[in-house]
Amino acid sequence: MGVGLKGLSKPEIELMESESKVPGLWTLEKAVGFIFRWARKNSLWPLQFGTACCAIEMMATAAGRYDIARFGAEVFRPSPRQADLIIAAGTITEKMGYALKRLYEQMPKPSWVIAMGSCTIAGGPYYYDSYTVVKGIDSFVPVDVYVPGCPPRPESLLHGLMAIQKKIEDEPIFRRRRNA
Amino acid sequence: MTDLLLSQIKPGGESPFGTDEYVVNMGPQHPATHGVLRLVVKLDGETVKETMPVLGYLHRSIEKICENRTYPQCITYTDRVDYVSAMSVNLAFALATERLMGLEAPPRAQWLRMIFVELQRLASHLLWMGAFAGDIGALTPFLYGLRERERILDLFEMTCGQRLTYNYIRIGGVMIDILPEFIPKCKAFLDYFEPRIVEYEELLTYNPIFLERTKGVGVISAEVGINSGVCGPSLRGSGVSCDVRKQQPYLFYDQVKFTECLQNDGDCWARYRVRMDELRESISIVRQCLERLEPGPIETKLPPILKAPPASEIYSRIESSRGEMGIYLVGDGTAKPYKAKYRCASFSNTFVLDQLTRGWKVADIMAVLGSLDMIVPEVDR
Amino acid sequence: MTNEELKSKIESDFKDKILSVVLSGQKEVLVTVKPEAYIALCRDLKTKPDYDFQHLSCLTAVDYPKENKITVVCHLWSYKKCHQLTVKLDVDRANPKAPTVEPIWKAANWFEREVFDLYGVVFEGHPDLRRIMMPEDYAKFPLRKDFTDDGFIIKPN
Amino acid sequence: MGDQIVQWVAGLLRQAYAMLGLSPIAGILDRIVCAVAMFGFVSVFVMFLVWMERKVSAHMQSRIGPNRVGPFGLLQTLADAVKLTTKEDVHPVKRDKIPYFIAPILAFVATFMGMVVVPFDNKVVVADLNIGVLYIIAITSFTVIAILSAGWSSNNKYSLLGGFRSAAQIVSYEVPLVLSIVPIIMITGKLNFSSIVQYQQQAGYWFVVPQFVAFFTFIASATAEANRAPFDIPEAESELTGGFHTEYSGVKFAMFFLGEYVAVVVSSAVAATIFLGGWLPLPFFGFLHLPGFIWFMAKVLFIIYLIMAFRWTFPRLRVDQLMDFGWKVLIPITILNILITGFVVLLLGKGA
Amino acid sequence: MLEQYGYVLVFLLAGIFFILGAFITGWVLSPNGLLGVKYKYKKEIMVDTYECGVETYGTSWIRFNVSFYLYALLFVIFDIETVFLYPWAVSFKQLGMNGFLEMIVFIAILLVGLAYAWKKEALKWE
Amino acid sequence: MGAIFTYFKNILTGFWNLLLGLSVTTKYLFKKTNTQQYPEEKMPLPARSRSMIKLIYDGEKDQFNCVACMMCAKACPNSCIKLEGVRGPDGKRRMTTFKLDFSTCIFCGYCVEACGFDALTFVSEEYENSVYKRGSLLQDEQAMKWNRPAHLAPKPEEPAKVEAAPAGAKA
Amino acid sequence: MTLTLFYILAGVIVASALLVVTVRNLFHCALALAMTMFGISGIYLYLGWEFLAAVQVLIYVGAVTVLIIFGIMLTRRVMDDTARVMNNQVLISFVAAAAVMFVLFMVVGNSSFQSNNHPPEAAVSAPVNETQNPEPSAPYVDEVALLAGGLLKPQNGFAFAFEFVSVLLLSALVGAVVVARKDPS
Repeated sequence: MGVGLKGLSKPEIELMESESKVPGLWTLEKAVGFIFRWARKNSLWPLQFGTACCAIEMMATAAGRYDIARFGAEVFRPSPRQADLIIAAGTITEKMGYALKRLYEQMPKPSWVIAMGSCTIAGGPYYYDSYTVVKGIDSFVPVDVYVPGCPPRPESLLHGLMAIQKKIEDEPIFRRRRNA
Repeated sequence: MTDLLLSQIKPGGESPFGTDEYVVNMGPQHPATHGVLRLVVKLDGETVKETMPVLGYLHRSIEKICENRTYPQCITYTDRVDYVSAMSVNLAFALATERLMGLEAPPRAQWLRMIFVELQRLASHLLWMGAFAGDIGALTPFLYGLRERERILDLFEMTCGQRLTYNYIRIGGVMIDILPEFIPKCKAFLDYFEPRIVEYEELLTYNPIFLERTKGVGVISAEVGINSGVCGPSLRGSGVSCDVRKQQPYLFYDQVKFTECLQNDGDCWARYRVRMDELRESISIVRQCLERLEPGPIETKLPPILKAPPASEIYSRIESSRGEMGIYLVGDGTAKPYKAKYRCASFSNTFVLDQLTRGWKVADIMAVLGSLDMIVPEVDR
Repeated sequence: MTNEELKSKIESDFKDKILSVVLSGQKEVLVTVKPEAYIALCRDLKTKPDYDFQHLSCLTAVDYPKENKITVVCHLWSYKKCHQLTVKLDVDRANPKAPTVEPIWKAANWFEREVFDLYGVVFEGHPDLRRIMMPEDYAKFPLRKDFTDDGFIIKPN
Repeated sequence: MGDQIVQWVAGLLRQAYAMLGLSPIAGILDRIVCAVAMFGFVSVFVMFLVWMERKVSAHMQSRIGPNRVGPFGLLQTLADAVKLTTKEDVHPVKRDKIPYFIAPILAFVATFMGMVVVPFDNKVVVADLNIGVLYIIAITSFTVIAILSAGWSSNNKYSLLGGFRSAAQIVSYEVPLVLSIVPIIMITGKLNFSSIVQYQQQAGYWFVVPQFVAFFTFIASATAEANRAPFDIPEAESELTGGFHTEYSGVKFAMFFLGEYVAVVVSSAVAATIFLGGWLPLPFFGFLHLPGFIWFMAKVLFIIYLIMAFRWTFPRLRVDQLMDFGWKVLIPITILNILITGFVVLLLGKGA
Repeated sequence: MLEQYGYVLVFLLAGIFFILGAFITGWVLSPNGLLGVKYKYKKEIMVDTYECGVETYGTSWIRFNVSFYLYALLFVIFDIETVFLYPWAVSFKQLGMNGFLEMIVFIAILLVGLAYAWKKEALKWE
Repeated sequence: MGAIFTYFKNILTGFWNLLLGLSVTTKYLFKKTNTQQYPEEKMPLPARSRSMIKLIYDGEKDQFNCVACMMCAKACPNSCIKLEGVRGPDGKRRMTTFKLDFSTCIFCGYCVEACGFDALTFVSEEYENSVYKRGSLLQDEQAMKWNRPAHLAPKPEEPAKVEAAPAGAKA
Repeated sequence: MTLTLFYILAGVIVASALLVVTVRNLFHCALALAMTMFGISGIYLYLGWEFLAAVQVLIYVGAVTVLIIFGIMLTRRVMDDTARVMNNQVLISFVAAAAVMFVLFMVVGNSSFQSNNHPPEAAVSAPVNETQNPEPSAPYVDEVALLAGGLLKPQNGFAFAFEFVSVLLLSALVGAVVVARKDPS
């Protein structure tokens, strides 16, 4: 399904290229951009943000068996000012959605969001009949990677993290030349 | 979103030498609130004058949803009421429904249920131990707890295919029989796990810093505890015998030998001790269950559509990992519960937080909150 | 004390305070109390050593729109005697008001706030009756049977 | 051996100055070269330490730790540093601009200046000040102002509480820190690091043997001075989300990080010099003929390991217990230690 | 003598210089800086105070706790004491028993103060 | 005197217990870790693992096993299965469209249990599911098509277990 | 060269001291005060009394500034910008300040400031290896030992004064405790 990391599905590659491959990046981008992307990729510090079941799996991902630290992402920062990544792990209710939005806005850019688990992707088990749960956090924050599962296995989360890393490689670092 | 609560708080008074009373907001995103509990704390210097928990950041309307689902479908939602101890809530709901409809699960299913609920208790207490230690600053026990917990989850996944939301204990039985290799693996795990408890104790129990942080902190007297609805290990730390497994035995708890772990101090350390002792008790219960497991059917035959008798109701309680888990079901003769109320231990345990922390320091809120073993979805549902 | 004994004892002790006491099909003792005697009965149940219901296990409500009532349900438990009792109080659905049991069992504080939040039952005398789950400016009572929120709730078709 | 290398480098520099015609300002150039070299050393060493901390904590917790970038993940900290540099710098609108800006500078510079007197080997030291011990204590007290500024200027409740707690903590632990060195000075009669090491060389024992109480009180108070767990209440994540640097992001946050680790390096270097004999080889291992620099770094790393092990093993003290520990345990013990040392030294002196 | 402190001065200046250099590099390279990518977001939320995801209430610059002040005062006093201890320690062997006794008296008087503060619970953090 | 004695005794016992704690962590510092280095070495999952739901495709008959009996859709607590079927020329119902919304699926396994025609199954290994677009989580029968390897086919001698166990568990 | 250094230091001190009295934000005042103290320690160094310089930094920057900042936070709401730099006692205080300044000038003018410094000109161009191996060319006074001897040797007559210092500190401590302690009543 979807993306294997070995190869994105064809239409998605094209879409990402059309969105992100800017024709006239500065030569600087070519010269040093890869260092910056490498650094961003390997130092994704997540915000300590977990609301429900998925948070437990997030912790399990940080623990010995799976060890998210191997990717340099074990530095769970309590303050969004120092974080790069929100792993939205768990149900987001409407009351919480505003807090999530605020936290996302307070993160310095560039920042990324992983929607972990069904609840954050679309409301999950609470899609029907629930009077509080947000039907997908993408109405509050832009989501980069969706990791389905209820809750997803730690491997799935790591796969999502690698998908973010993959995405970073296609993101521009420097401003475009004005007349390019 | 306007924050009505904060606008209601009056600015504090000034004392001639003192501090301005001021309001610190912890949560909804905060490392120590185990999720999305929000605490609004009125401080005088470092001393807590009032702790106001603000709930509802994880209110997922499970009770409303359950009114619109059939009884078996509700089981999937019970997984998510207390995801750290999902088996217990599965069991609570399944037992309540069985009692409502006058069903009984076959013995093998009962033994299996006991094995899994007690393993779940181990897993839950391990996570609690880690989170509690993490709350007072020791990060390594957390990772140790999770490491051992992984092996319990392996046992669960081997049997029912999920790590967290099992949907395993069903109305009238269990979902599927265990694999033949489960029993040796489970025994191997228990043998591996018992010496680990000693290590946790070396790391924490008599560590002078740990003692300083927990001894005498957040004392619940037995009277206050009962009156405020504290239950489970938190109340047993105050010396009140309140184990539903002993008081109102369900499954085959009256056929296994175990002691109810009690401590008399009622402080954070006593609650810690109770849970550490319960780890040992649960190991012994699982061992006994594995001994007495006999072949047989694992579920009773249910009608194709499960309907409750009209105008029936049941309040059924079990001892979950966190304490008394009550399910109140009202049946109206249809396949869906007319009313399903989850009475969760964390809800009443969190209520006592304000009383316990007044006059203590900010850091003690974390210690007390950690020692009460609070899980936010249980509070908010 | 078995549930049968408990039922007959309550029948004899609190004849003037209760509307009915039944043993349900699930062998639970259900007491329906007269609204004016609710507090007095609860206090007696807690303090009298024969009953000793120290522990308010659960307090919730059930909405019966057909009978135009909301029933406040208390589940009591005695740690010493190990028996259980259900106390029910019917309140008017249009103007739901009930006295608070918070002075008797502190645990009722949040339970009653929850019932207020989700059912709209006003507990008179409650020290801190605010919404607990929903945002403070929320106007509806979601657990009532006729609750709708067309903008938010999606129903499966 | 170390001093020969220094002489050789100095000679090279001299030649280079002569070639470039810069000999008249050779003195200033020397100093600049020293500063740049020390900055390079400190940056690389701190990067190594952060990596080491992550690896040590990982293995203590049955994990592996960073292993994707570079061999054994050695470049992990470099990636972090580059990322933090290329991260947007948020300026909270309600901040107090001047203190907000100078706080990270001060936090780093104060500890960086402490590196001036660290003796890496015999005669390999940037400036062997006569009052070396006192100098380090004095200069690192700037950290308090940095932390106070950071906490105060962020206009954030967590920052303020964290910053003020931190300041109170640092000032409280400075007293036992200073007092725990006094016995050593009583024995050696010198405030100069090189002399203290030379004394140990002549005496044939390290001061950790007779002064183990001072050693432990020093390590405890140095850990507290560096705001490391179990004394990390100012940053106490589970209480205050991040302490005084809650509002700092990007490169400014990196400076606090750097400053904290340099502080650890400085304290460990002082401990290694005073108590563990600095560049002296381990007893019975003298036949290895390793340069003193290696021995010194090995000892520094050992003490840093101790401090790391504390962090990943112990719970955190509450703020009042922390103060109690400082005032009611450490200070009485250190003063008692001074008195006992005085008696013993005088008795031995009389006897000899 | 002074030339030794030249190093200190150069280290001070170099430290400041390095940090400023890092700041400038960060500003040039980081997003929304000189060269970095422009991101669009709500500036007013971004620069607002962080308080666990809710709007902050009241000012954080408040009147503070007296115990902080007391500890600072105690610290000043003990700092002065240690400053006197250092010269004494340096020439401890020359001063001999006489100096030792004098210093014992000195310390003892201050310890009385510490004991007093201890007894009066002034060392209690609030 | 006693007070002073306990003062020092407390310090010493505390010191000892701190050392005890340090010994535990130091012991683990030198122990081998049990980390599964995920992308390179994948942990073998139990056969019952509920990772991803797949529609079994019968290669021999060139059709899905599903007969659109709707049992799965009815069993689903979250109504995330939508399917349609028609009665084919041979009189048997055949599934025409099958949509499963993985963005709301909770992997409870009721659909697989309810399936009496061996048409739905859990596939343990398929847990690498991250996507960049939410829409890709709404999968149709083509995306969920799964040719069951021969060794996973249900053994004919144990058909009784089909109702009790999820199909994936029979591996 | 060295005189330039002096003027730079003096400039820093005067400028930051002026900031202390003119800036309205009290926290900035405290920071400026720390700067002043740091400059003064530079002057001590310039004179070659390094122990004094270190003590200056240790006590005034590390301790007194912290005390002042805590004091600021204790006494008033700092960010209420109602505080005026001048008040109606400005005249009296000006007179008082002038008097103090006069006294200081008298004292300063009558003392002879001894420098404990080596000839710095030789050192500026000295090679590295020599600067790291200081062989004092001028008689260098070990001021620390000098100070200790002066204070503690009974023949110097300061021993009693030294003991009295501790009594002074004790009284300060007791005073602080009494003032800060919350009245039980």
